[in-house]
Amino acid sequence: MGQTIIEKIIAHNLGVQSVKPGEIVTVNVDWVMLDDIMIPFIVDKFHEMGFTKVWDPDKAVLIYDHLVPASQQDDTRHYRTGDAFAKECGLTHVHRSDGICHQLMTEAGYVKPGDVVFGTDSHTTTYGCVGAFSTGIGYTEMAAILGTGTLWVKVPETIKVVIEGTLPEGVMSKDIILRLIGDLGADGATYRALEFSGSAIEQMSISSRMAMANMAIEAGAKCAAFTPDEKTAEYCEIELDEFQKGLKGDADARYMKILVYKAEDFVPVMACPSQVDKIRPVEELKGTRIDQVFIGSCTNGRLEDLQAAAKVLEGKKVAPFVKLIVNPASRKIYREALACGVLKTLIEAGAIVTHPGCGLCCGRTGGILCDGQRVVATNNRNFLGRMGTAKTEIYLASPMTAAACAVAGEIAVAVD
Amino acid sequence: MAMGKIFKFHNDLDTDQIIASQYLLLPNIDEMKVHTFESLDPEFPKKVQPGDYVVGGENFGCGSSREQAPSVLKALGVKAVVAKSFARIFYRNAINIGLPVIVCKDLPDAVESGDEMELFLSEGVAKTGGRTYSCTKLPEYMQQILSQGGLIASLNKEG
Amino acid sequence: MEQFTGKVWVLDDDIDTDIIIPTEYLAMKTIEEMRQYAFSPLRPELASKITSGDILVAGKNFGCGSSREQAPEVVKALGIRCVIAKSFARIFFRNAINNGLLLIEQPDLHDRIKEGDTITVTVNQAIEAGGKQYPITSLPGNLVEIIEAGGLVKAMRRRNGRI
Amino acid sequence: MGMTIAEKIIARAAGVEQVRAGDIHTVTLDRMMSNDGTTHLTVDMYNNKLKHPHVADAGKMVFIVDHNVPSDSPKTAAAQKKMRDFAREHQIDFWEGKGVCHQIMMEHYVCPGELIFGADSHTCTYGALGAFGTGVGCTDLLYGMVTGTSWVLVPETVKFNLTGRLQKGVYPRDLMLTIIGKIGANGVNYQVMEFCGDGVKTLSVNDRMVLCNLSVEAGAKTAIFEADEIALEYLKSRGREPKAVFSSDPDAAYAKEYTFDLAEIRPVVAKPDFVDAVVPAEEVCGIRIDEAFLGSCNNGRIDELRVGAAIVKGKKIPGHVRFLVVPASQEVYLQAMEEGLIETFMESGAIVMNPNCSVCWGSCQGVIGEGEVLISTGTRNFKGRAGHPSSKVYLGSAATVAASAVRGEICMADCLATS
Repeated sequence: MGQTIIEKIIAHNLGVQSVKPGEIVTVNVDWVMLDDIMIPFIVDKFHEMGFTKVWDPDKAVLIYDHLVPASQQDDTRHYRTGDAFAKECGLTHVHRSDGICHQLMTEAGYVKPGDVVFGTDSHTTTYGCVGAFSTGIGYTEMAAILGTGTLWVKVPETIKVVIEGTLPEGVMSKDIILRLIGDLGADGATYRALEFSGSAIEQMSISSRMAMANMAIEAGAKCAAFTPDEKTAEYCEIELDEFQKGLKGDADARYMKILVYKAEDFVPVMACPSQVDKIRPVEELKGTRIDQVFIGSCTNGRLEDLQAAAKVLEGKKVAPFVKLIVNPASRKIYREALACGVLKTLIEAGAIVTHPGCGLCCGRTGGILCDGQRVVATNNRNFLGRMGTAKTEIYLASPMTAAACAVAGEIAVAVD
Repeated sequence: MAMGKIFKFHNDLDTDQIIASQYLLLPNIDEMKVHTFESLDPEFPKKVQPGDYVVGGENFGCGSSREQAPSVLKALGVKAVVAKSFARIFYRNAINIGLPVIVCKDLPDAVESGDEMELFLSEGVAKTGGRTYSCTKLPEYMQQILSQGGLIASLNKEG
Repeated sequence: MEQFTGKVWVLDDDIDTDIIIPTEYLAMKTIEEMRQYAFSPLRPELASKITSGDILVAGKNFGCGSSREQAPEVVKALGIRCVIAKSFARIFFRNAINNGLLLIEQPDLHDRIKEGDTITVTVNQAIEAGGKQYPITSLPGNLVEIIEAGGLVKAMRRRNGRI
Repeated sequence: MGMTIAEKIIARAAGVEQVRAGDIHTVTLDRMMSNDGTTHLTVDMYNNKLKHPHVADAGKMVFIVDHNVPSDSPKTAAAQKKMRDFAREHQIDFWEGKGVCHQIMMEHYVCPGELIFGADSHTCTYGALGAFGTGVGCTDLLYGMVTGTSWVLVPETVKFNLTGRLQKGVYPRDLMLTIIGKIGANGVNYQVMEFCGDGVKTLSVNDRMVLCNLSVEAGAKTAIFEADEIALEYLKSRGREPKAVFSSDPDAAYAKEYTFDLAEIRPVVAKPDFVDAVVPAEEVCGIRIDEAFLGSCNNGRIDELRVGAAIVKGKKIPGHVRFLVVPASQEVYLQAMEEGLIETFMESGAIVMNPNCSVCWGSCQGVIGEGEVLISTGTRNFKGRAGHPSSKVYLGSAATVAASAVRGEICMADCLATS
């Protein structure tokens, strides 16, 4: 009997031949990611549990991103707690203002194909883009992993998504994942792994895959999986070993469902307020007045995304009384965008470029809105009140669509 | 004017202490006023009664142009501010919104928080602790604005 | 078998963690400070109305969204005895169990109940509401262990010889 | 009797031949600026308190959102929306996220000879171009918006005679802090600081802005330089013409005169919690910091970014320090980008923010927490100004701030270079 990507990773982690969906197993953790919002809670639970040492201080990555720069006086307490814990336990990997956690975990060279990773943030599913098994957990479980280096998991069933062909101009991987969430529903993949394959996926950059893996959670998925290839190897700066090369779904693997799409059928879409699975073609929403546009986040704040936006905005101006906020996902991306002129193009068009971090997406600062305002955003959630009040409307879209909306001052199609 | 209680503050009392930046964008003065003097005396908004006085030293109200500073004092019912000297913008703002600001060189050093005081605006004198203090009288132009109830009232009168 | 009765609050499908506890309150020092803001984007009055022993009944996918463990913690801190939903989002489910908040999956109850009703839960067996019985299934063994230990923290304290 | 520059501007705005200190005049305002710190209140009063609301001349109004950009809460957003909607309705020039208000005003509006009201205390900055700019509250602003006029009490002028030239490693900010330390936080209350003497010829418009901007910290109504060829060159490069170029008459009356020899100025720091608690920078060296801030309407221009970047180039900011770099405007940012300064800061580990007021006003990204210490190029170090009431703010030059950021404790640029 063949195996899916996630089954192979878990089996390899356990040192066994194979695992079956539904099995409850205890995995050895390769990496953990701790973020700044959760760190005080993690530290409390860690001490409460009676631990004094982190199982492997070199395997824990502490990242400040939700609260950078601090917008409330008490935010800096989280930094102090994190710094003290890092010192107490000898953590060697601490990022204090380098960007969003999910960007840094792969970009800074931590997560590699085949790794098992847990993070105190739901978008930890992102690392599936390089063929890792990664998922979000709470701070209590994180404290337990820090003490033991292990965690129990139920081996998930896998939904296979096959996309063949070439995407039309103006369509980005964000449009694919939004459409998929719409088709599956916000809980359509709960507890399951989403495994992506097909020629359209093979053509995709790691950045595009990240956007999709990142949003797998929005369909409820436990994790996402992409087969590591040459692009992955280059991105991770490694040579793939035999195990990593073999991380593809076997032809005779068990899938609970297989969804097949033609890439040519995708169109630019948006998730409408206030559910991620309320998907409609941008075409149908054209002309809706907007107040603000946000391009950034761990979903769509990468160089490729900023370049796509810059291409739309080049030589144009953001509409009067509309605010465009651009938040690169990491310091590295910011510097690359600086070097290649993308930031210049964006700023000249009228964008407000903020320091890399979670920004508006986490709803604490970075462009919060009020009653009756409407925002088009490239991040992952449009929940009620996420970026303002219950009467703030959030539309999720690709960077290209978002940029087109900023220019028009209303919902618009980038390639029209 | 009737007797009121004195709340006394130090020299160079700046507008950030009267009302901190983080509250300035609240929707209205009523939401802001509960944070008046928060860094110095968080209980002030609860303790102060309509008709009470704020007494300062030199350079009262220095710092920013935030009109929220005199406005929260007025909204809490502060009858007047008496100080040895005032910072310019605070002074102007107070007059404009109809909050009397009185310069009196001797009184501040002679009183303590909690003392009772009585102010006679038109005579330009204050009485406290059995003594009478003479205050600098306002220029006529400013007295006019004050007596009309502030600049907006004067605007509506003209209009 | 453990049994309890409580008053019901009813919520819809897809109640996400930003509704349960919005991000702006997540960095408060304690769950006690946070709990007054529970469900505020959807029903700002709810947190003040819930009393200890009440039961929350919701539709599908309760707790979807972020991994914030503050979500089950505030629900528990409000005194909610258990949450009954058609289905739960994965991370919320784990976090609730780890904190000793009882979750029950029941597909039919939500559609046949209204807010203010009183129901009786017999753990691992059934729910009685309006004279009708709704069957419930029991949890997997490894989760029962955590709940029996009183949550993950206590399980770990025991492991580390602290209790 | 002759008049000073300030008196001449007021006389022109009042339409009279002569004014004297102490007179009250009704003046026609040339321009009014309002930012997101107070405009929502102005708009509320406009809508709710006026019998006959109207805007006298929308062309004289400028609204600038700079204090909380991007917005940090629904209440902030609602306040800013009120301002945006009003600007749109009345066709008022509106800037959002493009820079700190005074920087925007200097880049795009201020002309010599103008009388300008701004609903912000640092409106006194405009004296760098020979304009009379002064801070007012929102009621004054509203009155001005509705009538086009206001009342002005003609201030006395105090003469600051500057001689010589600043030494290398000493900056206009050191000079102005030294002056404030000497004359005190209310040293020139209600008065105008007029800068003159040979020394002013060594100061660029940028330098003059640094001086004028901080004049309110000594209580001044405004500060002013004669619009000389340096000012007119700046103006010309931006395609603007002066309204009127005034110089003080030889027999003008001054309340007081001071002379400062620029060559004698040394790096200084203002200690918490008062701007006039000025000491030689050496005295506070070694104090551990949590955050350093390079920015603000006082010190966030290209000159200061160059100074800061030269110091941090090739160095790493220590982990415990947050080094905020906030260009004063998008124009400054783009220039800094062009010169590679933004890259230098980002490489060092600094946090480069979008142009805004940042921690200088204490309710924007970058606020500091309980017991923390900030060294700042901002305008004020009042108790709790930058965040928690127990936090401390030291004010220093861009060089001192950058050197401190690199060292993790207050440090003079000279010491960093020699260590």
